Amino acid sequence: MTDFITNVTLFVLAAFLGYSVITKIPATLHTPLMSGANAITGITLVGAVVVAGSGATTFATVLGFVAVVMATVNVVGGYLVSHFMLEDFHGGGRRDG
Amino acid sequence: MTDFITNVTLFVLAAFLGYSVITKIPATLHTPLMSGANAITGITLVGAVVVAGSGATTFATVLGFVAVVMATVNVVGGYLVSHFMLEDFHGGGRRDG
Amino acid sequence: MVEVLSEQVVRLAYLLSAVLFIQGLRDMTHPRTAVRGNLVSAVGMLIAVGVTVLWFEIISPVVLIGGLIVGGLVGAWLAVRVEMTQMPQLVGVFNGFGGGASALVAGAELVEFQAAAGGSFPLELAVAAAVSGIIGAVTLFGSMVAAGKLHGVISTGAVRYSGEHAVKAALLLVAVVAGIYLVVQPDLLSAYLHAAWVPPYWVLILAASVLGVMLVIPIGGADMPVVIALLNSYSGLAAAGTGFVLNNTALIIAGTLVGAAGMILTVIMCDAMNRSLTNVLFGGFGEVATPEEMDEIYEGNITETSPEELEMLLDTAGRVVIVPGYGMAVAQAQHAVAELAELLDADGVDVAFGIHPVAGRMPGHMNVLLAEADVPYDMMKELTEINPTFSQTDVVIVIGANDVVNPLANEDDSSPISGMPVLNVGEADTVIVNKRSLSPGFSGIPNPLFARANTYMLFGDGKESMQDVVNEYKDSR
Amino acid sequence: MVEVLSEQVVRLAYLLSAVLFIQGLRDMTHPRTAVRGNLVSAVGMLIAVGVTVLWFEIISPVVLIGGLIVGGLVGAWLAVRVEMTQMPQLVGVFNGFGGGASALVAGAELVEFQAAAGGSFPLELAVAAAVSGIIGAVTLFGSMVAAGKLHGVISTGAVRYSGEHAVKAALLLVAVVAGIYLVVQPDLLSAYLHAAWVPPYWVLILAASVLGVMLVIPIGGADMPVVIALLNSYSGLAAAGTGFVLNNTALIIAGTLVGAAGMILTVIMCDAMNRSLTNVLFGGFGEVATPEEMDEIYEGNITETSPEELEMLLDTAGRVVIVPGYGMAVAQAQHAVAELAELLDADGVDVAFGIHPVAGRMPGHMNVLLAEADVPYDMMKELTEINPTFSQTDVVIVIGANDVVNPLANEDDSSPISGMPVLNVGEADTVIVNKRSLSPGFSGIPNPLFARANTYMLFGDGKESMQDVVNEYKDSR
Ligand SMILES: NC(=O)c1ccc[n+]([C@@H]2O[C@H](COP(=O)([O-])OP(=O)(O)OC[C@H]3O[C@@H](n4cnc5c(N)ncnc54)[C@H](OP(=O)(O)O)[C@@H]3O)[C@@H](O)[C@H]2O)c1
Ligand SMILES: NC(=O)c1ccc[n+]([C@@H]2O[C@H](COP(=O)([O-])OP(=O)(O)OC[C@H]3O[C@@H](n4cnc5c(N)ncnc54)[C@H](OP(=O)(O)O)[C@@H]3O)[C@@H](O)[C@H]2O)c1
Repeated sequence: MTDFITNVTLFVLAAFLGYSVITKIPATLHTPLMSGANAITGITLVGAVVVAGSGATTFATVLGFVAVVMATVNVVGGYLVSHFMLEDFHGGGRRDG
Repeated sequence: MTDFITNVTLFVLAAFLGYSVITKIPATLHTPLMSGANAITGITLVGAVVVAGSGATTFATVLGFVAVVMATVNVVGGYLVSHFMLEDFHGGGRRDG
Repeated sequence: MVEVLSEQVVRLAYLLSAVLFIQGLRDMTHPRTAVRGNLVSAVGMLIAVGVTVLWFEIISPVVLIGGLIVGGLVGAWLAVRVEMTQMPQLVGVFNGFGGGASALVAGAELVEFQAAAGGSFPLELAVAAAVSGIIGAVTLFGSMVAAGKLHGVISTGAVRYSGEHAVKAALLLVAVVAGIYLVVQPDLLSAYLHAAWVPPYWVLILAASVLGVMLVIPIGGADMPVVIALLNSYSGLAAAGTGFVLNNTALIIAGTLVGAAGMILTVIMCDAMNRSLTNVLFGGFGEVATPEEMDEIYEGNITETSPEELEMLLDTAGRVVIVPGYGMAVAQAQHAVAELAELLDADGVDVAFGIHPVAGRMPGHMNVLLAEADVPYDMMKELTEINPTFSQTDVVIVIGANDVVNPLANEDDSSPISGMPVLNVGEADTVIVNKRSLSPGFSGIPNPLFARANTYMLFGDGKESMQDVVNEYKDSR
Repeated sequence: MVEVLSEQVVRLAYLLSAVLFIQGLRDMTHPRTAVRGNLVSAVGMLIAVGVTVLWFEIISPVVLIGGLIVGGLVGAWLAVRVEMTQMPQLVGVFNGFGGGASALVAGAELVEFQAAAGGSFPLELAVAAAVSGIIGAVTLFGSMVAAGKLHGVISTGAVRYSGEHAVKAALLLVAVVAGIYLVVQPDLLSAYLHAAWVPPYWVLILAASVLGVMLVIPIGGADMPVVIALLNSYSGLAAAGTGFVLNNTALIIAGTLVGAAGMILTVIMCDAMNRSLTNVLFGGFGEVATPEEMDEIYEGNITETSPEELEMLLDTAGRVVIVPGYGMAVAQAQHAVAELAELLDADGVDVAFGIHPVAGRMPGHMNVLLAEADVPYDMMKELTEINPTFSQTDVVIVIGANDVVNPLANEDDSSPISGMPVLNVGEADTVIVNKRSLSPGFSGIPNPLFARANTYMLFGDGKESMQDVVNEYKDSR
């Protein structure tokens, strides 16, 4: 779909962007940020889906299946954990109500 | 070299990145920032060079020549003006010396 | 293979230059690194242009080199000759050139495409060229008008006429229709019109150029900085659009960065004036206060003072704040002001500059001028920092500032500057206001500060008055 | 045409999901928008995965759906069951899975490439797969060890042995050589080895997996949060590497964003502890103070107090600051502490929490716990904000904190925490320290604060002690 240099270009821009955005996040939110960022890593699920679904060889399919399970645990668990943590923060304001 | 969707992707990332970076610049430096950013617009010189140099038709060559002149004025003038302004800022610290 | 390699090298070089642009902008976050940032960015430009010149097949080097030399000389000459106060219009001119170049490159690419490949344009090429053409032409002509207004060669007033918006809408419509024509390339006429694919582009350029003029002409001269920031954003977008035309990542990334930068500056300026962008671009601003209103406020309440009296005040002052405004730029009084501040500081007086975000006519305008006059960076305080200190200040010297110290902003909801945060200089023991008359500032409204009991007016040109004070001060030592 | 269209749609969807990830992270800059940010990011993930499932040719849907269901259930079950204090290790486990999945996907892609196209791998594919494989495997096994240490199932001590660095270097060498073999594909053996192109990859994975274990085993349990943040960055990079393998922009952008995020968090943590990353990863930290040293400082200088006495102090206090630390997390005392703060606040006492950036075992650890116990966000003050106020504070209650209130950081250059900014609680009128004993905190050094004249020790488990104080306080009202 895209070629190597394009990929490098995207990599570089994303790295700068990640740096700018993350440095603005206050220390208070670093733990939820960590688990939220961790959930995003699960994007590798997209690759796992392609590999598991296409089933070119049995070996690749098995690898794909394991990869899908692992990545899905990461995605689902990561987002849920962050959500629970952040809900608490939200609740931190309850008292005014 | 690259295709449309890749270009859109680069556009989107650059827009986010521009936003993050620029919002960190203090008001004090907004005038030099404006002229510095303005100099960067001169990047269109790259396109002008290709067009002027390739000289496919006389019309295109003329257009290219005018474009090169305009873009070069922008680049050279823009960077020089920013430099003079910023040198003054630098000089603002002269007094300690 | 060599072909591919060279393309790879060019693209890596473009990536490198994009990184240098980004790093250059990041370095602009502090005055200490800003000079370096500008150089870094310039190196990025050099690499991008250099690599392009070296790797692309250049058939007509004379044209190219000629263009570079002419452009470089003109640019350098303008940059060297310009005075600090003329900076806004110069940036405007440069900016217009950038936008114009983008529009021309997009057009030339269409011409070339037709000459080389013939046939109809690919969808993306046509769309990108149309967008880049419209934005670029608006930028070029809009910037020229804006620069003309700032330079005083075009009426600086807000030129309003009935049907104004209809004219602008019609021009935009023509440009857009020409663009659609370019994109859609109606099949039924294709055989006949192939040779004519390009003309719609020039129709588009023509309409957009007139539109650029018409958009900026009605806007008051004092709003030009906002217009220039916005046009700066536009020229970035035009460059990005041309990048889409040429499939060139350097243009896309760099252009978009600038597009975002200009947009943010525009919004910041509007916010600091507490006005919407729509109001700046299309609203009617700038009605002048009636003489009766002014009389009512000022009559009998104005106390004048002289450089000698001001000097005596300063002799006993422990803390002095200087508030500069547009008038300091007009009078070129920054050197005299800086000298005064230095003298006071040397005598142990606590001196600071109170700088409003929209004092002057560009964001950071006062900072640039004061920096030019060697005022140390840490003496310049921002609004939020200086405001709480006025109550402990003995003397405030307001030089050529008006709207940014107007208490009506807080008191009168109907005033055009209502809601704009202002410097509360009135809280100091004594306020000295230096301007040439009681005439209003940019917003055209009277300023009740001048009529307050603790305010003394020092009428006269900013530079002369400050020089007089400095001389008095030196004499009395 | 349909083929192309579908690819375009998928890629636009990936772009959309990248935008949602970015926006999600941007929303994390404030607690008010953070919940939304997490949802936005999750929607981005849903779109990316959904579009992939729908558009790609899925030959074995059962495998795929089975994998999604199993993974989803396990992930949800773990997330729901986990306690707040076990959060660090859970994040570690999830993170390891992500890294492992990336390594597997890269491997599977190599297998598929070989099955489909045969022949040697393109350069970029091989390089990307090797990078992704090494990083991914290190992440998986490193994270498991880190999580095990945090959970206490693996020795939490710093396991050091001679030749430790040589072992790690050797493993890395094996992995890198296998990677180079994969990339270079020595031509002389090509005919014979084509069928064996994949094995080098699994050699690489094996070596990297053992390396992951060996890298983390020697690091002390208390440094695990830094390790987990670093591994978080690694798993992002592994995903980006897999994106290079698959030419997938979603993976590249999202992975890189996380790579940057993890790296920044790592650096922030190290800075707050005033240690270098190298020192954390390879240095020897965690020597325990000798009993003699401790005796010398504490002997005869420790004053004990009781919940009743503390309650009486609070009765007359005008301003109280509570400083929580890792012990509050261990004791799960946050609810009792929050109740105490609420009672005091209701009685008009000025209460605030002083939160050190590395209090606890994760950045923001205390904030998460206190937020869980409904402490209002604006009661939690950062170090720079709270430090100047201690001198006007009547009572400071230190609960389960030790290193973050240790004055040695400022006084003793040779101490392992030297240079770390600490909360200067000693400036308050009275300091109450609640912990179970005089044993040291994470850094293993004694704390002279405990021996000061205005410090009183309230020995006991954090939760019980705070509950006692709350009960006393309620009774006496
Ligand atoms: N900074 C920006 O980015 C920006 C952009 C657009 C608009 N604006 C607007 O510009 C205004 C800036 O406020 P401001 O207080 O700096 O300026 P101002 O309100 O425009 O007032 C400037 C004052 O300077 C005096 N003056 C002019 N020439 C002088 C000379 N030679 N010596 C001494 N005084 C002289 C004028 O009074 P006399 O004629 O009586 O001397 C005038 O009242 C705001 O309303 C702001 O919204 C700013
Ligand atoms: N936050 C991070 O990101 C991070 C990451 C890595 C390392 N660290 C390090 O962790 C340390 C954090 O400092 P800190 O002051 O929060 O913690 P600390 O220095 O580790 O001290 C915690 C104290 O809590 C007490 N405690 C344990 N269980 C308790 C219970 N049930 N009830 C009451 N007290 C209990 C312990 O004393 P007793 O055993 O006597 O009760 C111990 O002295 C720093 O050295 C920092 O560098 C932090």
